[in-house]
Amino acid sequence: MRFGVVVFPGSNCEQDVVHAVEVLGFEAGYIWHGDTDISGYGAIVLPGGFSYGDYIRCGAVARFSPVMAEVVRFAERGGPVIGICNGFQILTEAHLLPGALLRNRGLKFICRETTLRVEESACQWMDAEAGTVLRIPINHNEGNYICDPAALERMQSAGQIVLRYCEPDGSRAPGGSAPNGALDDIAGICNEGGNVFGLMPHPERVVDPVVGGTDGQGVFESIARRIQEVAG
Amino acid sequence: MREDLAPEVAPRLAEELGLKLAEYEKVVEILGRTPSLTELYMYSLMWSEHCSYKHSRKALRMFPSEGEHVLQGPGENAGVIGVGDGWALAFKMESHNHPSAIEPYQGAATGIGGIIRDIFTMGARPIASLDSLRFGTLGKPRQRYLFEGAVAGIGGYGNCLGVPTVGGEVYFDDAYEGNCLINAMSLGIMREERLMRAVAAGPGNLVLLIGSTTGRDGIGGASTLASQEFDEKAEDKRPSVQVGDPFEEKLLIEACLELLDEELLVGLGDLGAAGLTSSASEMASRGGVGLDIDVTTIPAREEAMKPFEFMVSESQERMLAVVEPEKLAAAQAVCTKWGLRSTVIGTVTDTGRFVVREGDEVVADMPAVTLAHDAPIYDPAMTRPAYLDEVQAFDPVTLGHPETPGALSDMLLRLLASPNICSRRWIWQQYDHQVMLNTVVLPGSDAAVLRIGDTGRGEVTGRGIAVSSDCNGRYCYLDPYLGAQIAFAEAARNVACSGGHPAAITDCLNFGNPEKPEVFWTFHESVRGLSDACRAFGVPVISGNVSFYNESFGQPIYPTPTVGLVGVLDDVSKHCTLSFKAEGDVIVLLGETENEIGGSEYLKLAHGIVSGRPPALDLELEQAVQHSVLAAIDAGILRSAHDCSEGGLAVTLAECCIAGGLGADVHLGDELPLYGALFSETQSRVVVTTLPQDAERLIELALVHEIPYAVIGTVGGGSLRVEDAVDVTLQQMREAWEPALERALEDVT
Amino acid sequence: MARFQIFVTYKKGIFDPPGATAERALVSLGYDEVSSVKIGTFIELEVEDGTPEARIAEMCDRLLANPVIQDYRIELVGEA
Amino acid sequence: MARFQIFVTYKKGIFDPPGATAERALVSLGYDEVSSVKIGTFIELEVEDGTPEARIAEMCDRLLANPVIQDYRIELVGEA
Ligand SMILES: Nc1ncnc2c1ncn2[C@@H]1O[C@H](COP(=O)(O)OP(=O)(O)O)[C@@H](O)[C@H]1O
Ligand SMILES: [Mg+2]
Repeated sequence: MRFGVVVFPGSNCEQDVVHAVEVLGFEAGYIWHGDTDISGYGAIVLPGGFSYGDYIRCGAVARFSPVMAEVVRFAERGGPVIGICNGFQILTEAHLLPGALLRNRGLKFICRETTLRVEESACQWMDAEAGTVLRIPINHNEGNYICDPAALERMQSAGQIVLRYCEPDGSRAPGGSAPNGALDDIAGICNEGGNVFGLMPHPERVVDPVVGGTDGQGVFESIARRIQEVAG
Repeated sequence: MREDLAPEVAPRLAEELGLKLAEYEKVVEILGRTPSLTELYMYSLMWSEHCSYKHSRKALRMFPSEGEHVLQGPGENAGVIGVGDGWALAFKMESHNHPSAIEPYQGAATGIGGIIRDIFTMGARPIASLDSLRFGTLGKPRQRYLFEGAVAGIGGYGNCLGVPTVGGEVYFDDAYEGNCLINAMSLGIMREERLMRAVAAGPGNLVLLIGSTTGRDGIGGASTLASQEFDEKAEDKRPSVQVGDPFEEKLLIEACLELLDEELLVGLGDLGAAGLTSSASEMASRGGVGLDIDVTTIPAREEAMKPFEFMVSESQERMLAVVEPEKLAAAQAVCTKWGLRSTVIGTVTDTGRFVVREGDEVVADMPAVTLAHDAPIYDPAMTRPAYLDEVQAFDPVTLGHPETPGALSDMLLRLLASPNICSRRWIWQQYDHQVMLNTVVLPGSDAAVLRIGDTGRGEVTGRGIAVSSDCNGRYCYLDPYLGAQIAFAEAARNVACSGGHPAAITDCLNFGNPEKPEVFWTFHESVRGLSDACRAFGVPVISGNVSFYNESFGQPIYPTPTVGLVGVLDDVSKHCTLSFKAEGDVIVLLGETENEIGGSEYLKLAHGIVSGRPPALDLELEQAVQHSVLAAIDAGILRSAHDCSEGGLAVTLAECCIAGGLGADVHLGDELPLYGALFSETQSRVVVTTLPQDAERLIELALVHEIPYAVIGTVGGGSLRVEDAVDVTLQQMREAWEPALERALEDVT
Repeated sequence: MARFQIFVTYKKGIFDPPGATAERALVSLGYDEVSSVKIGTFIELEVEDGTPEARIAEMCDRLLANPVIQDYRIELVGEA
Repeated sequence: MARFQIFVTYKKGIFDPPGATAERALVSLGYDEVSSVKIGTFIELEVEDGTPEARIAEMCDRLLANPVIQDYRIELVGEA
């Protein structure tokens, strides 16, 4: 099982994802944004960072990278695509996921641990049981998720909301638990097929116990496990 | 040679550009004629204080710069030490005070950009930054603006690069009101054999300019700004502020490291203060070669730029490389891959002369080495400032002090809420402090601890470093020699408490106008103090920076010699943090408290006074305390360690409690009045905890190292209780300490 | 050379954090007369003479604005 | 209620990284006719009727623009 991690100009978490994946005993390789061949990878990760400096809008330029056409095809065939932070922003700009990510409500960059509740969802890459609380850090300036009410409806009923910011006990504060102001405390969503998953928190930062927790391990492990199951 | 300056005009222009008459005459003597406009600009910038260190160079020779770890001492873009197993660490600290006082966001951002370029120029991958900040008090809107802007700028730039900002410090004091300090330190990692020096060599080789276009922004920015005091005219200098482009810098890091990996370069230098003039002349003089540059080949951001403008522009995010002609195509291909411009702007020659052309016309022609090395070196006059007698004679013990339990508990809570002591979370939460997955101890403990490795190449080791930056400007104001030693001692103590063995330092010496004898005396004393401390510890200075003219309206800042210290951990898993770990752990104080409240945060807060003598420092005792802490950490018997600094033992204990979510019961004996026992800032003290069964071994270590110690209490409960004097709950401490910075910023008065 | 100006604003109903913050800040600075602040992007584009506005709209749809959350308005300000 | 529009742009000579990036991106998307892109801020302000423009300028100087590196232009677009 080999993870392909796309490198856009300005990506800066690609090596972290590769490290995390390797710590878990899987293989990983880098895919240059100008490449048009992504064969040989079982899953594609769009990593965090500041592709094209986040200029114009986060993800707006990266979405046009040659590799993205292949990523779209891969996703349409049901392949696992996961966008972390800037990767999530790119997935929304590329219309692989609904909605958009606005500037954090407090207008400040936020780097800190958050508690996240796993929701009952169609996401194929989230093995943890609904209701589980995970501790995973966020690190962004534009993580304030938004979409129109109709889209929110649709996502609710199709089980596309995968992760919500929550209080340490799993509850949601009346005024919202999202540190960035995200609509409905949304931290991660998937497409209708459940194979494209975007999230603002950085699971790769909590895989190697030397530098943090281990709550991010499940995300990468479940992708690998499901793919092996499918492969028989 | 174009004769564009009349002999009678040139000296006047020279003066406007900041050259003294004698300096101008030296230029004429070197050239044997009247300098051209371009030459005059180039000399005036290279011979400015900022580039030439003409007032500080002699004093800096006091610093020890050699030691077992040192691979590259001062003189290059950054110093380099070996940290074991063939890994090398490049690091340096630099100021960006003056630009930040004008435009805090961009000033601080480009400060980070500049220091990070110094690191990857050496061939190292930048792995971490620290920021050391000083502002006036936050009651003033302008100070809040500067503070918020600087923090946002540091985050904005560093976060985009993907280089974590893992630590730093901040103080608020009226002394910095007209002149904030923004010092940034950056560290980078490489294999020892990769060490690169900024040298031009090989006549016939090509000079390649990589990165951003060259504009009029920042013409004479850093160098002129940093070489003058601020006055009403500071506002006019606004156009010299530059806007940083961290995205371009990120591409530069990747492209330059790839160019070095593939061995495509002969030399690499960054463009910082004085732009192309500085980096080209330094590279040429190091290599003993000449350069021939045609400004019409330089990609311009604006129209009709003059040759001198190209030569002195401080446009950001540019690098200068020397390439063999046969490797040019390959080198440019790497730049193109990363979306970077690269342009051949000249050649290396064997004449030793720095020739600048505009097309066919020569506009400057001088011996390259004279720009970088022939600036006059001064021996500034020094006089001990008169204020010192007065402040040092003051005995704060004669003041009224809190005695009742209520008053002492209150005082502790007020100290915890002081902007100089409270939680710095508001700052570091705006910094990506985790990217690269090497940050083992996050901000908030005594020092940041990083794993050594290059995760991007799949190389991680079990080794680590601990790093801290420190300087208490009040102590330096009250006694510059002692204050500088304490800056060193505290940085080393923070690193030792985290498990790091002090290996080397960088520094950033922030002072007022060196042409004032009183200011220069404080500078000289600080350098002497720092040197003596370094020698006592066997820890060399491998890089650093001097920032003079930090004055506003004639008033200098506190002398502020910031120390950035790096320690090595052979086994990064053997690190230690400050939080209390478990109920029942035994609390031991290593070192001994004296009643020393001169220059303390307590004195300032309770009485509004910055006076008295700073706490004494016994370098031998300091070292022995640190050795015991390190020995105990290595032996695996320390559960927590936290040094005593501002706010004294009471604040130290409170911070251990808050971080661990545990209270403590503490007894201090009755040798000192309680306010002294609690709030004195006596040096060489560390609060440690152990399991009860390990206490004996800890005490043995203290005895072996011949240091005073006292078993002072036990971890546990929901509050901090000291004798009958202090009783505050965890909740009270948290409420005072955690939101204090945010509150100070909200306070719209 | 033709010059276009493009004004990108958030769609109605989309919360605009910088605008809301600026509004609060202005009021707290004593500018009570302020009742609403919206912050968008202002783009100045220089293109070849004769470039049709439809082409500029295409640039907006694809790159310069995000139609999911933003509206834009294009103005031709001069041809030289 | 009066409505003002404010256009904030970088001062001449100050580098505009977002504009430069947009320019490169447009050209690489095939919009060769683009020769320059500048990106600034567009602010729509609603204030009480009769608020003088000088007052808006003050808001710009103090909060909405950064006079050190930016210029701004104010336009009254309607009074109701
Ligand atoms: N400006 C800053 N940027 C990042 N981290 C900071 C900054 N100021 C303080 N910190 C972090 O907060 C913690 C406490 O800092 P400080 O009070 O200066 O510690 P100490 O007194 O031990 O030197 C440290 O981990 C430090 O790195
Ligand atoms: Mg400390």
